[in-house]
Amino acid sequence: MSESTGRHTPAAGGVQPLLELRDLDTDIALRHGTVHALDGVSLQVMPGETLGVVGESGSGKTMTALSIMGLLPPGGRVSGGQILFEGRDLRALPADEVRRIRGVRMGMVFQDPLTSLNPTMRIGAQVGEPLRVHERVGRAEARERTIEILRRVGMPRPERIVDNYPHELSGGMRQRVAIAMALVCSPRLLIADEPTTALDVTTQRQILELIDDLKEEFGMAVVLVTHDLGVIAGRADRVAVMYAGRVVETATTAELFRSPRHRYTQALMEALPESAIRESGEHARLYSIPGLPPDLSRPLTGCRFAPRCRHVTDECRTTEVTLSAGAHQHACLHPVPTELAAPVRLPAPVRVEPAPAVAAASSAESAAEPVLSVRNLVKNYAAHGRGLLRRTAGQVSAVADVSFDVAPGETFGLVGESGCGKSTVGRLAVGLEQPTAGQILLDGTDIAGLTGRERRRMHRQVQLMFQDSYAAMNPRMRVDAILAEPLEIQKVGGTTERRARIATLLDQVGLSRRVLERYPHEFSGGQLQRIGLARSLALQPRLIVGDEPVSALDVSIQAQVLNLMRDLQRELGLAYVFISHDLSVVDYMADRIGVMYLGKLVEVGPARDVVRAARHPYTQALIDAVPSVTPNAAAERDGVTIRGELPSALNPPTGCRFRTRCPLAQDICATEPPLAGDAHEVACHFPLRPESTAAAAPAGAAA
Amino acid sequence: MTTLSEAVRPGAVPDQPADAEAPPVRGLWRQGLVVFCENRLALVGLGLFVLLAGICFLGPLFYHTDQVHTDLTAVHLTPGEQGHPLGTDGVGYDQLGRLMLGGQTSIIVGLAAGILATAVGTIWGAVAGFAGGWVDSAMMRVVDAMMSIPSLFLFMLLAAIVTPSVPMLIVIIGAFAWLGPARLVRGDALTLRSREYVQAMRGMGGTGGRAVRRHIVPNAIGTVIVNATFQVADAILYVAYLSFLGLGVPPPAANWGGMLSDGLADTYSGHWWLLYPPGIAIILIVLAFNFIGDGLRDAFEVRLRRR
Amino acid sequence: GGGSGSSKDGGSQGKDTATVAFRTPNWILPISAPGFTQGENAIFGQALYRSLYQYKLDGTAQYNIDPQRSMAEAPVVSDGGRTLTITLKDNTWSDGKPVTTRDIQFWYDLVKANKDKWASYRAGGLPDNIAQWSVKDEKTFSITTTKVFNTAWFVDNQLNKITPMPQHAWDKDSATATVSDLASTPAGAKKVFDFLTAAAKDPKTYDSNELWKVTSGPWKLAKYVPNGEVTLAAQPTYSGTDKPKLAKIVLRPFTGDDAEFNVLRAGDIDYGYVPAANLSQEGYLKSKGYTVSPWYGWSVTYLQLNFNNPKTGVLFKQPYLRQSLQMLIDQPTISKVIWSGTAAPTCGPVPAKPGTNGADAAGCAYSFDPAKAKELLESHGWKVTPDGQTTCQTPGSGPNQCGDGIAAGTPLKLTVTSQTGFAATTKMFAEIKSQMAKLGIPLTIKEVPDSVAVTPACKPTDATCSWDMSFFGSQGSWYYPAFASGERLFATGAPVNLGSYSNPEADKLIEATQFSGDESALKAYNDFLAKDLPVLWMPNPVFQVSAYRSGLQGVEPQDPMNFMYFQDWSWK
Amino acid sequence: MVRYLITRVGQALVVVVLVTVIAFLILHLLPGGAARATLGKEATLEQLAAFNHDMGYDRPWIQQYGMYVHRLLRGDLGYSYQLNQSVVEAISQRLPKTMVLSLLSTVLAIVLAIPLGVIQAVRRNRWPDYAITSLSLLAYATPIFFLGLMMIILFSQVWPVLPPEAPQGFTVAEVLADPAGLVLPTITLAIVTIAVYSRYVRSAMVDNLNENYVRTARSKGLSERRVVLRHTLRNGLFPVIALLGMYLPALFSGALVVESLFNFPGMGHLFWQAALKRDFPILLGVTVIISIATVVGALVADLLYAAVDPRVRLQRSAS
Ligand SMILES: Nc1ncnc2c1ncn2[C@@H]1O[C@H](COP(=O)(O)OP(=O)(O)OP(=O)(O)O)[C@@H](O)[C@H]1O
Ligand SMILES: Nc1ncnc2c1ncn2[C@@H]1O[C@H](COP(=O)(O)OP(=O)(O)OP(=O)(O)O)[C@@H](O)[C@H]1O
Ligand SMILES: [Mg+2]
Ligand SMILES: [Mg+2]
Repeated sequence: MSESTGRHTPAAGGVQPLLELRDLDTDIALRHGTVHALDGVSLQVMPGETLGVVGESGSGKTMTALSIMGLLPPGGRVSGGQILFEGRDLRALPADEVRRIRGVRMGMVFQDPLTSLNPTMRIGAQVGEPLRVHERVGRAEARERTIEILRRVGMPRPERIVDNYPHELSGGMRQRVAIAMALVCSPRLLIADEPTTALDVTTQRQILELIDDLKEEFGMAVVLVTHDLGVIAGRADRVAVMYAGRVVETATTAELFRSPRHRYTQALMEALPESAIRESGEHARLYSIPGLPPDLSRPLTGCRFAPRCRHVTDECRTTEVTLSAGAHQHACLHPVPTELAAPVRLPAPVRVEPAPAVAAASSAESAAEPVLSVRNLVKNYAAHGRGLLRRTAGQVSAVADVSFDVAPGETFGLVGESGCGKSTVGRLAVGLEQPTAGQILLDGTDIAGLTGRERRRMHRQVQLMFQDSYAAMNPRMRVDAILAEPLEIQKVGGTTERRARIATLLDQVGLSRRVLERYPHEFSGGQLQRIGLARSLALQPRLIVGDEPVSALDVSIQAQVLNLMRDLQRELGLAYVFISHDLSVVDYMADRIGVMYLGKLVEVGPARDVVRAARHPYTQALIDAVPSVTPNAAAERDGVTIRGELPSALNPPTGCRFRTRCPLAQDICATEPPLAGDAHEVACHFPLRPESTAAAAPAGAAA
Repeated sequence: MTTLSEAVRPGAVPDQPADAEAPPVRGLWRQGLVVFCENRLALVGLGLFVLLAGICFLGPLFYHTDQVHTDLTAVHLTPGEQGHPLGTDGVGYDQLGRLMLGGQTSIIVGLAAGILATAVGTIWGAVAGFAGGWVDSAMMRVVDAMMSIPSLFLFMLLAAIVTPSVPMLIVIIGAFAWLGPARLVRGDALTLRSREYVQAMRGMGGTGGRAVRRHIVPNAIGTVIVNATFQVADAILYVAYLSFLGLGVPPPAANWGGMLSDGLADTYSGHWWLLYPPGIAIILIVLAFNFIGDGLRDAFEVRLRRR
Repeated sequence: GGGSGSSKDGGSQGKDTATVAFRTPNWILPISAPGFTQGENAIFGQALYRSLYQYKLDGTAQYNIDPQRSMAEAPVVSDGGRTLTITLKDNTWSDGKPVTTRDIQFWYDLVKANKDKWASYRAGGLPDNIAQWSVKDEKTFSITTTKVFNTAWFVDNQLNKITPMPQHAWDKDSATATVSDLASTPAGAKKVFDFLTAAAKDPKTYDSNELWKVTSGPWKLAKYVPNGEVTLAAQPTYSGTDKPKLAKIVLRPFTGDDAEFNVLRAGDIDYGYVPAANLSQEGYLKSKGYTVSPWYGWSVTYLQLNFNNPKTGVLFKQPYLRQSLQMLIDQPTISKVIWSGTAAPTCGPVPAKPGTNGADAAGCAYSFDPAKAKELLESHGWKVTPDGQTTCQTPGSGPNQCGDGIAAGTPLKLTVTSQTGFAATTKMFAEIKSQMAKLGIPLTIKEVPDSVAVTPACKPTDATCSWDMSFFGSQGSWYYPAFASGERLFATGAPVNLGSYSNPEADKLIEATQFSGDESALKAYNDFLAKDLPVLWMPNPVFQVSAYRSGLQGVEPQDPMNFMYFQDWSWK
Repeated sequence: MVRYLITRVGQALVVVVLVTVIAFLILHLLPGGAARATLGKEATLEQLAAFNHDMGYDRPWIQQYGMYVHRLLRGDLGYSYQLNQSVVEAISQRLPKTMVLSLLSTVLAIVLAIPLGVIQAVRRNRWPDYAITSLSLLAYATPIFFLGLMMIILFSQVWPVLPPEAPQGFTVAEVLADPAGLVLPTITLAIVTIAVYSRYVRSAMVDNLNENYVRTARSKGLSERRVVLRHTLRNGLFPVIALLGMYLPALFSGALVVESLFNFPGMGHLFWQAALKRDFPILLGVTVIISIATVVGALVADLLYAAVDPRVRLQRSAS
């Protein structure tokens, strides 16, 4: 969109930038010392432009946004530079003036829609508040305008919603409210800090599209902060890449993705699972950036990426590198040569290559006795009513009649929107909870019939790995105790043997022995995930159920963990059940994929088939919603779009549970479709494609 | 008395340190200590406590007084008279020596009763919280019932049943002050029970007993210790209230609360040294424990904070 | 109304009102019910319903009868002392009807038929000891007793209970019934009594119920709030000679000594008391225009010993041991220092004439003498270890031995159950404990709210018999009626003989005080018990230290038997 | 809602029943018994026996308990010999006084504690916070009887501006007609309460000020005042409502002391005197009434909480 339409090139003379940051420094004072969160950040945002800001966690994206808004956390202050908004330096203006600008001329949307709204104020009051405060409009008018703006952000029944409280809305609706609140005074600039990170892909797509539409409509500029390159690729005109408190590269989106110049940007892109698949068409190892970002509370010299860079020279460590001039700015002494930067081979949002033989092979393999076999699994939770007047009502159907097998050494991926029952399946599989009905067979034995001792032994076979390893480790135990715990519980070996086993484990996950006497809070997310993996491996299980094991990690770290998991699988012949909401990760990891919707398994099949030739409309919708690093791809998609909200699991729709949101739904869908098919099963009355070699079915997936 | 310990739950402290590279390797205890020391009031409290305890327990080694035999020829001597720095009381005991003796009782009763209450409450709350279901309901209804009777009432009745003596006071206060800790610990146990690390442990085949032993108790210990500090402060106050109500420890045992309430009668007699020193001593010691409790709360919270 | 109101009424001289710190009386019927015998009820009762005889102890009158206030002439004795003939003076009820023997007969009928519900009833006492009750005419009646009693005793300790009651208003069994002679039959008397008791158990109607409007006293009830303020107003139709001089007396209750004293200091009441610890405030109160005056009681104070305690009873049974314990109690010094001079040594069962015995214990059989106490113990085979534990070294019943039932090695170790809430008492026992410690007798002090309740008279086999010594004398252990005989305290099996003291010799002497006309019987009884120590004698505190506005006249002398005659009061 | 109410009321009933059992058991253990304490040392054994028989104290305690509950259900709390009043009468005479005192001091405490707590939270870890923390802990550490006495000495003796006792009127109207007399007792009782509440408000406010929604509010360009008062304070105050219900027993404990100090015979003083005199019917009656008040208070606070705070889900495990 950007380059091709020729709008708003940053250097375009005459047009004054709406927002310009010049050498912005932001410090956060801590108990001990100071974090230099931003160090000389310079950015420009032209009127009507979308600027994407990307970078790893801790790179200063949020601090940039908060500095602009003047909302730094306690202890934080802008210590140098200028924030020019419409030509005026916000730092030099009186506080009241800035406050007005913040309320009227700028708007901000925060990451977490769950906590960003005042829980005890009606939606109407919250959204209308800036009007009442800044424009001094009356109550009635404010209400009217609130309803209007809610309608514009696509809120269903806005007249009703204004009188609701935040907890009565779903995550997506809350985020719409947050956007409406930011837009109610028609600001010139909208800053969106990871507006969709907490949302499902399907909702994410809706919200991003909304922002795009509104931008057009209001003619405002947008600063879109995200760590997801895919999101940026689809939406931004220009991108700024941040690392360790600095902007290391800015360029138009197309330019950046076509030929990234900074070595960091390059590394980031290579770490994406998508690119691994793209490069080889095979499950190759991901490129992972070694090490961790620097500690910003220490004085740093030279290129901050130097310690982790493949192309580092001594010069990098000593020379302060500044952004180069021009339209494509970068701060790298050894940039990726333009000629070598082969244009990024854009992957198709949905793969259309022929299915390789592997799929068939793996399904043939599965003829062997499965490690885990789930048969007609049902789990209902007693439900409690919400709110004052809703009585206790029935049951939450978390898992409804799910069956699948996992062969030895296989990775079975489980995907689906939040709340569809993925975690519940995982917990049931490891015996943490009792199924309401159905069987779980481990190596052919039903775990329901086990006696106490057998049960304990059963726990050796299968281990759970958590999304948040920190939460899954007792903060008061040192790593040695944490790793020894499974051995103690299962009474494996004596003290010396245990110590030896722990040492082996650390080697396997690539951590040094020194970590043993540290506490969980002293580790980074990636390290913790390794420790969690080590703990899962301690008992030499045959199956590990990973419940979103990498969802909390940055791409670079994620790559490390994914590589590790794959290496271990090869070495130890492990089977994984890999739960994730991120299709591209599952696609990369899994041999076979199961797609869940509202407690039901709607589609199971070999990974490539499912991702490339989805048969269920829901699967297709999921795939379409995944943002891709192909710039502007989303806009051109015309695949299946899901409408509306996920129905409540309390009263799931009868028959096909997806029918309420399905574009293809017909009357017959009120009866339950069976899971049918051979290797690639689907539960749909109107499957998108017949089961066959996927290449034959390009429908709905225009490249 | 509803105590601060029950009423004020810790507020989260926001300034989380940066997500930095290699966090300084520091023991949990040391880190807690550092934070504790940063709380100036906590240090003041600790200093006060050490000072008062030192005076009470070590003082008599250097300052000898006869706290056994009365001397009716030397009653109500004003401070300074006949070598009594704080004068004498109504039966001729040296008031400074008496304060030291009374301080010993107050501190011992406070510590012992506070610890007893905390221990009983912790066990009760942990069992209820971990057992859950109707056991929990039944146990918590008992707590509710006892909490809805003003504690002073309970103490009064109990003190009327048994004859107050130092061990008895400890038991009485301990026997009824455990309700607060029981509630706290039960709440903690309930949340801890569903923590992911407990689930992880169960996923390895661990038992409920192990969960309590290795995970729930060690993690609830912070709450418990902080609460114990407030309990100690409250126990000292309770003794004072009981003395005021005429149910304190009889002579020659002395405690600050008793001395204070005895001193009340001397309000207008001009014998100010019988009223104000014990009053100030009691305020200081209770204040000290409250300050310490606040500091400990910060310390324990920081220890659990993620990076 | 409220506090500001009362402080306006009271606290101001020259007016016709006095505000008095006074616990709220809660019984109005002249026949007292168990549980309602507190002093405030007696004073309140006297103000509304005069008793037949009233007494004064200044020794001027025969049988201590107060000739002014009594409603009858002194009894005429005949029949060898068995018959007393009593003639009423001319008095009227507040409604103008005369007070006649019919009203006394009415009282007698009710008491006789309901004696077990009468607080003052003792088996063998009134009315059991009356053989014949005969009414001669409207003004004269005579009583013939079953035995010959010492007249002084009978007049002072039995006739004091008689209170004329308005038969013409009360002799009915419901509020709507008409007055008849219902009470003349036992069954009727029961009904009437129940009716009157029910009315008395409804204090909130005290100032409205028609029953209580007919009175014989100098005061009438103007306002009554249960557990609150009570206002007495002068009775205009009062027929006695001691006509009230003030128009109103406001009785104000307080929640405690401290509260009372704060208000007294603030000058909001006309008559109050100074709590023991605040006696040094006399000067301040005087400067605020108050007179501070101790109110001596016709009382003795003692420490009860439990002779029936299975362990220590044997010790108390040894006279030498009681003597040595008594010698450790420094009554004069305690009285002077701890009670600030508001107590005086008790030497025997008969109180010294109020206010006369100084702070010395000159008349006491055993004065404070720790050395002699020690010698006494040692000479009876005890090994005395000062500040340690004294034990019996030579058991046996010989003269130089510990005594019967005391084994070798028996420690001399005692516990006293005392009262909480009295600073002076606490100090007193601290002193006694200190003295005992010097002789190696560890004394444990247990303070309880109600020592009488937890130290009942008991048999050695009772579980409750584990107490050693009991003290309930912070305000005096025992207040006598006008005749200070000991039949209720020290006679074998007497009701208030909590320690089960029993001595045939003492019993004989006590009986003599009751039944012989011998003037010296009382002295003989006193002398014997003063020496034999049925209890340990303790400093006897004053009833209270009163503080009243100096302008308030007629408060003195304060009646040792704890009556208050508000009618004598007036403003200067 | 209805279900929730039923469960909560059911729990409340269980609690009240438990209270009566506990109180009964404790009283059963009281040595000395009521008879002697009531009738005095002169009472004869027959009189004691008659009294015990009248009051039913000679029966097995289970039976006594049964009788008590039976009468309780008819609203009959028994009769106090000590006072010559029925317990219901005695309590209804004193309850208004205690209620006036508690209510006034609670209102005062809340009115002062909220701003104090807010100031502390907003100026967290700076001198106003330290100062208020120290002062409120100082207030908390001072035994209330000492505090009350100091008040009297200061304001009615050294500097005699206020009366040393509470109003002596008998009805609520009479009591309220003498506001000067109410000042000292109300303040004394309030001071400790302020300490507890302000600490509580502070911690609730600190929690809330760190919530994301506060940042959102600021991003709307609202003034700091509006952010604190309109957004944070409301949410910070909800837990205080819950505290109010729970704080009732403590308030009564404090009232006990204040009442006797300021010559204001209310429920607390009634209980104290009854405890000293073994007045069982009063002891039981007061305990039952206060526990009912507490249970009802907690229930009302819960419902109120649920009503004002839209977040509260009623199924939140009740206890
Ligand atoms: N409240 C705070 N106190 C101290 N340091 C902070 C605070 N918030 C952020 N930081 C530090 O400031 C730096 C920049 O953080 P920032 O939140 O801007 O990163 P980010 O790019 O938004 O990361 P994420 O993707 O995790 O949101 C980091 O080093 C971070 O640790
Ligand atoms: N313990 C429980 N009690 C009641 N309902 C539950 C419980 N655990 C899960 N549920 C419900 O079951 C359904 C499935 O939850 P589950 O956690 O398995 O979903 P998920 O797919 O893992 O979602 P997410 O991606 O958010 O982790 C949800 O509706 C959830 O509310
Ligand atoms: Mg961020
Ligand atoms: Mg999940």
